[in-house]
Amino acid sequence: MTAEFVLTGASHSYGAGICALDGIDLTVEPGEHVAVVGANGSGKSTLLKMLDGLAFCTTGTIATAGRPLTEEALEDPAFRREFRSRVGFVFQDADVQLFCNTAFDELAFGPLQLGLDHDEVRTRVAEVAASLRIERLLDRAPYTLSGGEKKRVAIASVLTMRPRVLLMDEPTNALDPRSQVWLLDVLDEWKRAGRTVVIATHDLSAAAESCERMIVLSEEHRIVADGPPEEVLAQRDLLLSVNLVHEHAHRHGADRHVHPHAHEHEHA
Amino acid sequence: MTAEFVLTGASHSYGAGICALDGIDLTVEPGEHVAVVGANGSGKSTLLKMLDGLAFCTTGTIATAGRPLTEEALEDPAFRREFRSRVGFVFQDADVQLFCNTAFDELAFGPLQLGLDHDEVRTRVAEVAASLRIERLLDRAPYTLSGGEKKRVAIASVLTMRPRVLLMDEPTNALDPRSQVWLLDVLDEWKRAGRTVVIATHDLSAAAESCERMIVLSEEHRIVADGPPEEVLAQRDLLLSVNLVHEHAHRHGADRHVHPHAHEHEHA
Amino acid sequence: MHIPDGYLGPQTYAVLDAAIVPLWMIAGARIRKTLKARQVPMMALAAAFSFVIMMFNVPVPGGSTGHAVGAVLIAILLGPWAAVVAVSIALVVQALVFADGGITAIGANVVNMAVIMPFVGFYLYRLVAGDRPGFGRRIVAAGIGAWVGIVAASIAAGVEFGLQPLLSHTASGQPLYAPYPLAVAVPAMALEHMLFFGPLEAVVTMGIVAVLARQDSALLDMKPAARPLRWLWAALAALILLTPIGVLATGTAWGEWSAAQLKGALGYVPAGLGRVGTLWTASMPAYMPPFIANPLVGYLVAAALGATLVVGVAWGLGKLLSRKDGSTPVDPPSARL
Amino acid sequence: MIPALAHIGEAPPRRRGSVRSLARRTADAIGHAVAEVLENDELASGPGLMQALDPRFKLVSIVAFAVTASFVHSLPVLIALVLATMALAAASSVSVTSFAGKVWSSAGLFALLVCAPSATAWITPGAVLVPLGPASITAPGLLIASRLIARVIAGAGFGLLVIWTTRWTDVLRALSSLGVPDLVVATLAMTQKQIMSLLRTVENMHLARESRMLSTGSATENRGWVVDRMAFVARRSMKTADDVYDAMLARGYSGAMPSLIDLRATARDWAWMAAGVTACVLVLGIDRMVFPT
Ligand SMILES: Nc1ncnc2c1ncn2[C@@H]1O[C@H](COP(=O)(O)OP(=O)(O)OP(=O)(O)O)[C@@H](O)[C@H]1O
Ligand SMILES: Nc1ncnc2c1ncn2[C@@H]1O[C@H](COP(=O)(O)OP(=O)(O)OP(=O)(O)O)[C@@H](O)[C@H]1O
Ligand SMILES: [Mg+2]
Ligand SMILES: [Mg+2]
Repeated sequence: MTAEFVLTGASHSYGAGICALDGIDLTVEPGEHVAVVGANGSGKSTLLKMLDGLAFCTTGTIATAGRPLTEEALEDPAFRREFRSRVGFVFQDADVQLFCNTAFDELAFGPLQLGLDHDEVRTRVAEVAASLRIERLLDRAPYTLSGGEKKRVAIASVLTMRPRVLLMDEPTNALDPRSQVWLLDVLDEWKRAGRTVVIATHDLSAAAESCERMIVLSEEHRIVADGPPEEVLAQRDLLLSVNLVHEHAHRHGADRHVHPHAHEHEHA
Repeated sequence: MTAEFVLTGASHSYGAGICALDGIDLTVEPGEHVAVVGANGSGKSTLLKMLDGLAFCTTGTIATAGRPLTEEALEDPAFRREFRSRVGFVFQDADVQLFCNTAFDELAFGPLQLGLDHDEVRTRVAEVAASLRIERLLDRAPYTLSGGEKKRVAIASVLTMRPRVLLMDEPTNALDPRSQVWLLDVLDEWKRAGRTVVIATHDLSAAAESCERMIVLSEEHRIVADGPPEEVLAQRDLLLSVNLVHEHAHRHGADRHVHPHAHEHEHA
Repeated sequence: MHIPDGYLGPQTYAVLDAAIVPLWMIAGARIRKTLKARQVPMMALAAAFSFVIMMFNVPVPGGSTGHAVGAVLIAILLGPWAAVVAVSIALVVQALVFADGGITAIGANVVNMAVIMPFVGFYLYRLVAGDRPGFGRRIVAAGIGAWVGIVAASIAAGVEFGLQPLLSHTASGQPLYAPYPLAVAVPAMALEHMLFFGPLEAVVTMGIVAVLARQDSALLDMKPAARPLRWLWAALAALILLTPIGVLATGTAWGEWSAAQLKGALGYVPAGLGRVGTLWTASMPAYMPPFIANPLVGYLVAAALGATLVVGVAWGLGKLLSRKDGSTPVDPPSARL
Repeated sequence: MIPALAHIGEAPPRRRGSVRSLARRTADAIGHAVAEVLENDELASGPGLMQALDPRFKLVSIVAFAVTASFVHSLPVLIALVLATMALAAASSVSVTSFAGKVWSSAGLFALLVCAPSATAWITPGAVLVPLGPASITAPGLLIASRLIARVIAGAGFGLLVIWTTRWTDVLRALSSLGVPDLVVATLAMTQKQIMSLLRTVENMHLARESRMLSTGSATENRGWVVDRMAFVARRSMKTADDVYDAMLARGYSGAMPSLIDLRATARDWAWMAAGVTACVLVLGIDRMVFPT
């Protein structure tokens, strides 16, 4: 089976010498669930954009399912169709991802592009809307929704395409706790179904729970760790050196669950 | 001492009968740290906007430091000056909050408004930038920053004004774990210094740690619980009924730390 | 300057409505080439921008506020053909969503604000800015382009109005549509825009260009000079030349009009919609005294301007065309759009 | 200037000498405008004669009405057209007073101002009806002015009615099934979305500034700020357009914008059509036969 994604020495700069990724070597196998973590600005979003064929290598190469993933390759309609229906992408910023006039159109956009017939589209939209509890928002324009409602619509709009590979950039951001749990449940389901997931996140404990592999990006935009989450998160010095966690973390904070049971209620 | 904010029967609708807050009665005392939690779309952001005098009551009243907080009241230059320099607001969406051409201008905007002399402004900006590790971003345009970098600039732009009251809408969103811990540390410091904080968040455990009072908004946009976080979070049925948490929460999810030590490594 | 339904007779609007179809097709083909696949979001954005720019209220001295159209600015940033499409879309959306501007008058509005204004403004900008890199000159050029652009558009609207009494009247000579002759309509429109909206447009355009020059000068790279169509300029010249002919045709002794008459006629400025009242009371005295007192002067200014415009544009056009395509400093069109 | 937004800058009722900040006013007005569009959607999805019609038929009627009105010369027929728009409004659960108010404030008042001089002896000499010295209103003048005003408000009224009773998404669907190219419809669709999100951006920018502004700012300051902000919006928009395009690509956008068009003309629509054609013929017939000019 060919790898889902193969990156060799992939780098990306946003003009003017702003480097966002530097010499990334990475292979993602089909069915893998990979978490990408790193300090703000380390290049997680850029990496996902490259995997989705929205940003391209300044140097290095990237291939998907055995084919190079370049701007030219995507001009081939057959490849483009195959790639876009196989890979779905949830943007970090839901606002830019929502470009239709109503939430319903948003959810229907992908399936319509896939050329599904209208009844099928309607069924899919209804199904996904129900599972994300956004039925009553379907007639609303995305710009009148609250932050979390927008995020839910953005996630739903990708789920209606049923992609085999899912790239998600901080999907739990802005979601309420209940929806966060729902999303982690969905990830579990996908793992069983053999779908591939690459997720960029700051929630280290959720990442550890839902993924079997964790990649750490340094502030110099390189991969500095790659392995099972327990192993990666155990390298406390490394995490400190890339400014991902804080020395106080034991007292409280988002990474306090790296050692979740080492202290008893000292923060209560 | 007069209360910082007093809301009586405050409601807000976004035209067309989209109700966002319904009959809120709430008093915030100076020095209190209050967490506002609720499902997506329950009205947290709207509440904070009303406290900051950016949205106004459709019905009901709202007062700050003993004075009514209305559109007309804010037309009085003296009151406006006092209010705007006393109260700072971090928006949920950093993108919309940033309106200057560079991050530096963004941080300097508030202090310049305060009429501080230029050296003082520069000192403040440098100080805050250092504590948020955004020095090397100061020359960049806000819209070219990564999601978390934007959020940091947004927070920094409010901190440079040193407001006595801070309204923060999901401030830890998009921040990396280290910055999240840093923010919680800052909140602790403020508590000691007697500053007032109202924070809308989905991170129940962080809210429980940093605030001594928690308010729950229902999906019908009303306050359904108000009290110390431990007590509020113990009312599991209530939280379930407002769709804030999920029945699976014990297995994993964002509110799993409500009972942080009840299970041993089952998610590892 | 949005002309509603009812002011223009069928002969006028039918011609203009028909004229915009080929114009749109040409514009569409041009931007398809330069913008490729990005055209949908980019054009939508430019249209939205031109729409929103009309909503920024700029305080003007005298206690009133006004707003700009932005067509020349868009032409400077994206090229004139893109401006044609973007402003046209903004106008169509305004007509269909906000009932602003008539259905039958779409052609007239598009010709005035989405064709004449960006083309006149853009080529004047290029002419004045020259190829030299100095931004100071570019800013001045943008201001001149914007001012002349909007004034040219207003003159066109004035001509359209002024032709109505000639084209449609009852047996007894009563006008059926817009009632004022060219001699009133054209100077009225032109004056209002020369003195009030023109300067505003220029200030806004210059302001934005100045900010961009300081912060993001790449956006100001000269756009490829889409070769303008000769007939377009011929048509424009004809429109402007029609003005004095119209005066002769109506044969009114218009030098005898009172200031009050002209003042009434000046109400012909749909752009000042809903604001007309305050405008007169607040800003009129500050702006108009020397001109308003003597409409003859006003008209002469308009006519002189029109003539200068035609000559200037023709000269600029000649200059541009005589230059070989490749020698114009352009960035690859696809580089940014 | 957009009638729906005509209060921008004018601002909601403003006390004399009040110093509401420009930012506040603009933010309000824009928020108000957005709310108005939203309310429109609510009205358009409600019950009523016009609401129930197929949007394609409505689009055709709006053109037919405007063209017919433009050929009518006699005042009585034009007044009948105005009354007809009011009757249609009443049949479409639109409050006739708010409808008339809107039509007058957006088009009528302006037409009145424009036409006023032509009703007087300055412009149109003739039999004096109301002697006011040089501003005397003459009979032919009054006729000329009334004719124009009636035609303008009839056209604006019908247009407004169709807009009020049709959702924007339905307008787009209608355009697309009437054969307007996909690309154009897609661009129109996105323009409306971009307008709304730009408005939101502008509104939020104003709010964000408001929340950190200690004073309302001088006119000069505000002017500088507004111009600066327009440049900022221009630059940021370019980036947003790129991001949005990426988002479209990511979901398989390939140049076409298929949509779930489900427009089915019913007997009611055809009846409307037949009635409309008859009405147009009648109107023009009466205009030319009964009231020759
Ligand atoms: N600009 C707007 N126009 C119309 N409705 C709005 C607007 N903003 C918010 N709403 C609606 O008001 C309600 C409350 O929104 P608000 O943003 O206050 O929720 P929230 O509690 O902050 O949600 P989240 O957790 O998703 O940020 C929601 O139902 C939302 O859809
Ligand atoms: N459009 C852009 N133009 C210029 N520089 C950019 C742009 N987008 C991102 N960058 C820069 O590239 C680097 C990587 O950004 P990226 O968005 O990939 O970070 P990230 O890891 O996703 O961060 P975050 O956790 O904050 O979302 C950052 O230094 C950022 O400032
Ligand atoms: Mg990111
Ligand atoms: Mg919110």
